[in-house]
Amino acid sequence: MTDPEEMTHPEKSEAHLCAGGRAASAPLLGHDSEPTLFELSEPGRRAWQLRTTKVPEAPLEQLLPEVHRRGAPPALAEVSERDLVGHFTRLSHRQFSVDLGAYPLGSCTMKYNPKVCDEVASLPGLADVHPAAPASCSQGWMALLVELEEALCAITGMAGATLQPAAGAAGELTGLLLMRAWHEAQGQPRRKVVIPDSAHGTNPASVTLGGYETVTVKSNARGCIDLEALRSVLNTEVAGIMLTNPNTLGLFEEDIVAIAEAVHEVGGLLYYDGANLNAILGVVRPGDMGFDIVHLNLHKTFATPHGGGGPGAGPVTVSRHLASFLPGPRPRRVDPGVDGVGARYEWTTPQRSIGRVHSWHGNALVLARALTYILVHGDDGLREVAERAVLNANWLRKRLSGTFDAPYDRPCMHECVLSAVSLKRRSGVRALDVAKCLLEEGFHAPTVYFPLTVEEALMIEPTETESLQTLEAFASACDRIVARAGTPEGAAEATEAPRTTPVRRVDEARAARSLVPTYDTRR
Amino acid sequence: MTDPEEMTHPEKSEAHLCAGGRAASAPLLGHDSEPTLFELSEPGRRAWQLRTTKVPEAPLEQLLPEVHRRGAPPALAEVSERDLVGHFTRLSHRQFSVDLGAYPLGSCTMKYNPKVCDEVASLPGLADVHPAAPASCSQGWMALLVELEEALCAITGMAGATLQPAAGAAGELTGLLLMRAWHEAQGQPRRKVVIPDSAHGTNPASVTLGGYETVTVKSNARGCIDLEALRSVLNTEVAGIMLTNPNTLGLFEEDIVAIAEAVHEVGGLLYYDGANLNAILGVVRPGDMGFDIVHLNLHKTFATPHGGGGPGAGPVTVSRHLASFLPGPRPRRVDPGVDGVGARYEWTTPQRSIGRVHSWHGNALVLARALTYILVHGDDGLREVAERAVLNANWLRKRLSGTFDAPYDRPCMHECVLSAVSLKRRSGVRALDVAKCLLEEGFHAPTVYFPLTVEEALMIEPTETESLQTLEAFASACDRIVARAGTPEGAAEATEAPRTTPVRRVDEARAARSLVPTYDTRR
Amino acid sequence: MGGYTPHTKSEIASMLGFLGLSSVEELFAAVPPALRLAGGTGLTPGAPEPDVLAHIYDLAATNRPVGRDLVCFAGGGAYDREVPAVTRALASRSEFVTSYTPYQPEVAQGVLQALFEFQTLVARLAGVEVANASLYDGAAALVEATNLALNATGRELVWLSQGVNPSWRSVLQTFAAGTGHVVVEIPLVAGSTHWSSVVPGGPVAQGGAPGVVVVAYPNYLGCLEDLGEARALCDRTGALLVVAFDPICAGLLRSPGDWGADVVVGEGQPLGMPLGFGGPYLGLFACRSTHVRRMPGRLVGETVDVDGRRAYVTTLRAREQDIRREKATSNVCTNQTLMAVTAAIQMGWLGTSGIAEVALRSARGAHYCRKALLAVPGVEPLVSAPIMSEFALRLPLGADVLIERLADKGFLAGISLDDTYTDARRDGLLVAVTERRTRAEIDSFVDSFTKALR
Amino acid sequence: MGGYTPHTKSEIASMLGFLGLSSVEELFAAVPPALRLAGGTGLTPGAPEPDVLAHIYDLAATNRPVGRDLVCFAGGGAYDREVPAVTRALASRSEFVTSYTPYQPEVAQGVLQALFEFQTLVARLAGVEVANASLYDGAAALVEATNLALNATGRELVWLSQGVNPSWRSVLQTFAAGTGHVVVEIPLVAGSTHWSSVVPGGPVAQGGAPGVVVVAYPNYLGCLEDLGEARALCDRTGALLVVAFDPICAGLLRSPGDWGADVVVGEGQPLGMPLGFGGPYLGLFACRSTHVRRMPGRLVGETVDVDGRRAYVTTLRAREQDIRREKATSNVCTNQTLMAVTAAIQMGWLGTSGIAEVALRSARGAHYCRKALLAVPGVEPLVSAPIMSEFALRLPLGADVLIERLADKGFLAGISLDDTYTDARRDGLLVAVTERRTRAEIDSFVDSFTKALR
Ligand SMILES: Cc1ncc(COP(=O)(O)O)c(C=O)c1O
Ligand SMILES: Cc1ncc(COP(=O)(O)O)c(C=O)c1O
Repeated sequence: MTDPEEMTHPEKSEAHLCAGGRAASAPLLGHDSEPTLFELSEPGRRAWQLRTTKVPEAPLEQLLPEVHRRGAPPALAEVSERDLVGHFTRLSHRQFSVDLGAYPLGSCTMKYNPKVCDEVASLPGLADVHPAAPASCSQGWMALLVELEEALCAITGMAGATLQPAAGAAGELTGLLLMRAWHEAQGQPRRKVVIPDSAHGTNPASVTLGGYETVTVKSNARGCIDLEALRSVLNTEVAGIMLTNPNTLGLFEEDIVAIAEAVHEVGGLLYYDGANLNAILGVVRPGDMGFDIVHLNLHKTFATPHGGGGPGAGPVTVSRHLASFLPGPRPRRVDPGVDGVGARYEWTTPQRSIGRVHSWHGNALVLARALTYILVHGDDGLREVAERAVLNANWLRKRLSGTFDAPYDRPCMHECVLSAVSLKRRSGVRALDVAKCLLEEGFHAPTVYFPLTVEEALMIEPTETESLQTLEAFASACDRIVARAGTPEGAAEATEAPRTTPVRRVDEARAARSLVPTYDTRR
Repeated sequence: MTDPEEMTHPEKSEAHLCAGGRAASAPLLGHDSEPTLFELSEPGRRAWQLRTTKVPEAPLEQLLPEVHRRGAPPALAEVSERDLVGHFTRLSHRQFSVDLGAYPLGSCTMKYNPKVCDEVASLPGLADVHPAAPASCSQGWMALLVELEEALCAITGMAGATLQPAAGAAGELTGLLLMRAWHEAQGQPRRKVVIPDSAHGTNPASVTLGGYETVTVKSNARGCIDLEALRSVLNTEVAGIMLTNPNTLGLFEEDIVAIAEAVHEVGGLLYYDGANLNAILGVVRPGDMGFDIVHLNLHKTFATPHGGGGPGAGPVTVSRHLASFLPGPRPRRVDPGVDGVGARYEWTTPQRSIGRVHSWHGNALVLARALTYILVHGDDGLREVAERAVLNANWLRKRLSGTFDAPYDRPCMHECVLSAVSLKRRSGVRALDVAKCLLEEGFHAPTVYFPLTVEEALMIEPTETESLQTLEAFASACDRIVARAGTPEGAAEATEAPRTTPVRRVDEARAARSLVPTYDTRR
Repeated sequence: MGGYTPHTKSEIASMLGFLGLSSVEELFAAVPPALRLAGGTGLTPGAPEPDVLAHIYDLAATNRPVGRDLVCFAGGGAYDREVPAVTRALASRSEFVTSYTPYQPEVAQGVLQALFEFQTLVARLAGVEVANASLYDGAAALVEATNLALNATGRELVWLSQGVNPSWRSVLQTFAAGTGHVVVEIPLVAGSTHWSSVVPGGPVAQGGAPGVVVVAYPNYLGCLEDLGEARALCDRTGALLVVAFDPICAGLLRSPGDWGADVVVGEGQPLGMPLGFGGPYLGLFACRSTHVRRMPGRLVGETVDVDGRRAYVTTLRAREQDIRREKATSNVCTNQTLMAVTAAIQMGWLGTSGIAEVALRSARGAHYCRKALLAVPGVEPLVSAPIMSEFALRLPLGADVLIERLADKGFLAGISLDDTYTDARRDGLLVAVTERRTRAEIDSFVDSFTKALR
Repeated sequence: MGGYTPHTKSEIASMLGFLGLSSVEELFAAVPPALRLAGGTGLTPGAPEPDVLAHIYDLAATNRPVGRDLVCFAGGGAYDREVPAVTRALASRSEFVTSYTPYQPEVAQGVLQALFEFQTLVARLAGVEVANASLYDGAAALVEATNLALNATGRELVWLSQGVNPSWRSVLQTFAAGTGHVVVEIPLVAGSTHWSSVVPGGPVAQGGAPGVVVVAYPNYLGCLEDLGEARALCDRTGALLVVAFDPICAGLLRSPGDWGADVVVGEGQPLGMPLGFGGPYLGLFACRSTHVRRMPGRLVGETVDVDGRRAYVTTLRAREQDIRREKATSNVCTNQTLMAVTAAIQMGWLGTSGIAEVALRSARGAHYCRKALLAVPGVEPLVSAPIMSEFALRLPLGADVLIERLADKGFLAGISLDDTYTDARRDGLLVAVTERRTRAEIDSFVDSFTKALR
């Protein structure tokens, strides 16, 4: 057993300094809020510069009928390039990010995003290709997409893929429409989709948009699907079940084979929510577990950065019997060439396609990042990702099991759910307060109050890219926070954290009550 | 006269918010120091990835004789790419920069650096050219350098240029060696170089390295060269004079024509320190003032960013009679082509060249940035730069003339020198304290205690890229600081500023006393 | 496999020890052994970054990006617009790129404020009160808009102008399979939606009252339709009016809000995003404030912190999937935040005068180019309605053939129109001109065009 | 002229009003009217960024950068080494790029700490106690090292091995004109400095005792000289030993400090900088701690702030020009800080194992390539001393001719040696192999080489 104290490397003189995980950024000055672009604006300023075109300067009147012309240009903002740069650079300094420190946000898989992928996404040969260019001008892109489709099929154990969905939720809805199309093609349209109570919110929301009714099954005491409860809701009205495995508690659904049999038995399909795929890369494949449809969150598992909330990419892979329903057009290799040279690609729409789900071909530059990530890791590397993600999560789970409650005290996969219930009972300090204290300690907070099945949940996903030193620094911070909560003053302080962040706790109620969604609606 | 209060734009609800100049960055967490790379290091970690080469893996023993082999690899650091990124990103958050806010550091010309220049400097067609590639492979670079030489000659009113010097001081020394070579070619080697007492430290240091003795002339009460004092030191031992005009007080040497005549009369040459060229772009040229040798600080005037202290570029332009002494090799256009097409360039070394002053051709990518900046601005734009730089400096000088002492209370050029002498007398608060208070207010400090001729000097150079709103915000901050110094507690507080910066005032004496220049010399 | 994970051998051993395990394999004890992959996934082994980059360069080299060697006259919802270095530099700041959805506002004011500014700018362009923080793309925004409208009106019928981008119409049809919405497409006549085909009592109107009328401005053929007609139709039928607009054209055009739109959607790619083979782009969504509680996706609002300092936070969260689950207004979670931040930067760069200038230059270029192409023997206008910066031609041969011929000459000539707009001959070409096209480029395009038709 | 300045017309008017002026011209009242430019500078008028970019692209297009189309076997102090995306991304953070010299340490800890780490890493590589925060380039570092040494010894004679890069030697000669130092070059024999030519009583030694002996390791021809000899010479004459090293080769080679160097200089370009047509590069300067007070340039030291927190600051400032003026140890002010930060990042990326691996791969490639080229009929070794990753050949024709021929075939074959190393035939070629060269590239280079000699 490693004593955290023992981890100090001889080269290091001050043990507390050695944890790179703490984003010790620092205030560089004025304590005012950053003004908005609109407040920085002065009439007559400008930043833009455009190419000299020498196109004849026809007057506006000759170009547009009056009824179509606006009275005055739209008031955007009027700033110099210098002020634009100052403004957004300062804003960036008010923003936590993976590049600044650990971001153990459960379910979100905030791992390090290799910089090489940024380089790929800005290659002119990829970034400047028009999506409507004829296939003769986009063979490289089509090859890239086919290569990615094949890799995702290999990883998930499926037969065909669509890369169009722009995020996980879009993938879910696409998957549900595939499910619907399949049942309809069987001449057996169905009405319901089963999901566990621990499911992510997008699942039930997608079920509704897919035209299905949600049937929720409770988890059992071990945090997994209750097989009996599941059997009791299964019948021929059920189109299928949506599961993520490991589930949102970070636990592997051990009965998955039985679950799959039960669902298939009533003619239902199994949908795999791939948001947690990071845990099982190269270890086990959804296809082998019995799933028929899988979506992948490339922005989670394949390290295409989240961008403050997007863009993502949510490709869907399916088993052979569903491939002909996939969205189109899909890129297809019509001639493999010799050693890849002289290969030729075409667009094709599957026979019974449900239709398009994106304006073009999906979030292509995100897809290019993901392929790069996959190729660098390869078969061995992806498995290593899973191994280390699971190792980190278990280490942290055990390390923190004395600090917080551990409602499911057994080995987890890539994330673990702890609870602040006892802490709250003892001191009044809630999971939310712990989260805010962690911000002040230099870490992003874990996900809190999700999954809904755990009270005062703290859902921690360290990911494989954080070091043991960072995990220990994070755990020590948790220890300190809990220890401080032991005194009434300490507890009171915790409920007032954070203190040194760009702003302190914000009044969310006021934001909703007197809504100010734009600068122009300010009083 | 503009009342600063009147500047509030109606769109803005909170006047104090409108100044984009205040770099309101914010602490994002842990208050520890950032560990060093060495503290983050763990044996066995790595970030590197190298191309697969398939070169036969000959054992080391076959490659290098034992006497040349080191015992163990050099201990650098052992970190993951993820920790490398975290470390340097956090360090970047502990660093003020022009992109974050106003940086009115006199003499240093910290203006906004257009992002387009970054793009130019990273173009593969420029960045990946080997400096020893044959001229047939670097025609574009040679054309670029010739174009820049011509532009710098046009701007300074000179006949020839060398782009080799890597910074201003290197330009100075190059210029002095040109001076020396010229006098020697005249058969009249000389011993002394005259500089004014307000000169930048690099001038006398360069004079020494140029093999000359420094003769300092005092400035007169108006802050300019005392013509009589100058005449009294001029004789045939004097190789020349080094001047910057406007001088380091931001004042234009009004007697420049008489100065030039006096120096030329004794056979001396005039050297122009171009660090202050920003003030006179397109307005007046050193050549027309009578200068023979000019260096330019491209990293000041032509907005090639300072990079935390470099790289710069310090080209030297000279009048016709000095051109044959320039360093070589120089790029030369041997065939102008038709409309630039088919132009041809060669390397050539001037007849009486002093020799090389750089390993290769100078800081080439910095030169490419400067040319871009010059071409975007053009004749009109560069003049506008000077006009607005001077306008800003004068506005701020007048605006602050009640706040601080104004030792030279008359129109300045691109910077102004104020003084905290009265403030210090009144309150004990010194220029240094004002500087530190400004850091806390979100601005970089002005240059302090330079030029040496002004007591408690505050040398302020707003540059043309800062807005009136930023100038006013800066001035208000100065007002607040001075007002607070009015009470004993306020004054005491000022001497303890800054409080919220990444570190507070550092113990410089200790740094020098018990020197720790590397991690390995820490106790 | 690279240096992204930090684990050293001895750390792995000590961590396993701490867990009482003796091998990494034991971490996966919960996975039924029969399911575990024995032989790996079949992917190739990991390769160092430079090798992978070399492979990606190889692929990229077989593309033909737009630029000097392929001058772009294609649009159709994706435009070759000026994106300055400054937009790229700011939008690629790693704090924006590597952060998550702003769940912890105290450390996410950067993204939140940028989104607040984005919402303001989009609302101003659209001419309505409120905009959300982005959706996936133009098509997704359209789907969400019809969902909102049908939700608001309690109806299920969509009257959809065929002037709307065909891909978006296709996406709308795809998702209608789930929602059960009924989409009726209204054809164009001479470039404008043939609203008179839905006069009361006509065959379309017999299908019931629409909950939403959808029209594009400019439409897919580049034409400017009379939105007054569409508005009147809505007033008459009780439907909401959804207008698909182009944010750059809005620099010159009357805003959809001014025309009376209830919901405005658009493709934000022209606001600073590269063509990128179609993504990631940016779904713009704005609406009247009456509908704000039905809005899909994230919304940032201004508020204060406990010290009374101005602060921003995501708000009206009760609409969203993580709170409302099956009753949410939409299933969207991850959106296109980085693109919204990019667009805010780009709109800041353009500013009031710049967006008008870009629109004006595009219009000038398009009119100049159109006139010259119409002078080419055999080329005719496809429709007659007024255009702004994109236009449709009828060619004396199949458009695909011409596109290939001109690609050989260094031009991306446009987009071939499908048979909604032409007949089986597929002889319709959609040409777009942006502010980046110089007179020299246009002249030489026209020249090659003329030769290609000979 | 772009949007870099913010002044609106009305602001200019109000600012002039505040100053009591009526025109901008009046701001320049102090400039004698006769001197003022009437007709401008003669430069072209300002052009928008995209136009200027187009011009720069045109220029760049007439260069031949190294890469797939011109595989690089040239070195000579500038090497085609692996620079990962991560180094570029971090080094281009605008806080590093757009800050000034860290005069206000409270807001410059980022740059200061990076420089402190840089100094530590360079000192470790060089094998001496202390390194400064950078100088302009390798040549400048060499000049400063001889200045330091002559200062320390009070002598003025330099014994300079011709194994030192010819450009650096030329720069040293240029600056000696100012300092009055006397530089005596010692020739190579068979690739090693012919130190026996300076035996006591010989013609060179009669010129007086040297203050400094300068030798390169590896030297310009890629050879590894016996530094023990140079050290012995210094011990005998009381000179300081300056060694010009290569920071990457130091990954395998005994460190200069270990050999007994007093001052170590080098070109830092291989530590993460692009070839960049020769700049900006990075002058490395390290020395024994006894000489620290004579060091040129900036030095960062660790200290504490008033609260006792660890902090960094530039130190021993009394050496520098802004304090000591004409008595300063050097005139350097602006240095190459951003390059030093870049090198710190790159050295962090390489790490202990990476730098050794890069050096090893380079050595393997060079030995493999050298062997194959020596098998080409007519090609001979120029010298016989052991090499590491660069080597010199004697060709059956002028090196410039071969270089042009191979450029046509897609190879930058190397550098033509000047007549210090060859005779008037100029038939010497210097070939460098880095870790980036694959076996396939080397094989095909050898193939083209063979054909080019036919
Ligand atoms: C378990 C789970 N499912 C689905 C999703 C939805 O993915 P996205 O946000 O890409 O739409 C998420 C992401 O938040 C998730 O964590
Ligand atoms: C007036 C003046 N002269 C000379 C210099 C020296 O230039 P550099 O720092 O580029 O060597 C400077 C810069 O600090 C300066 O301000």
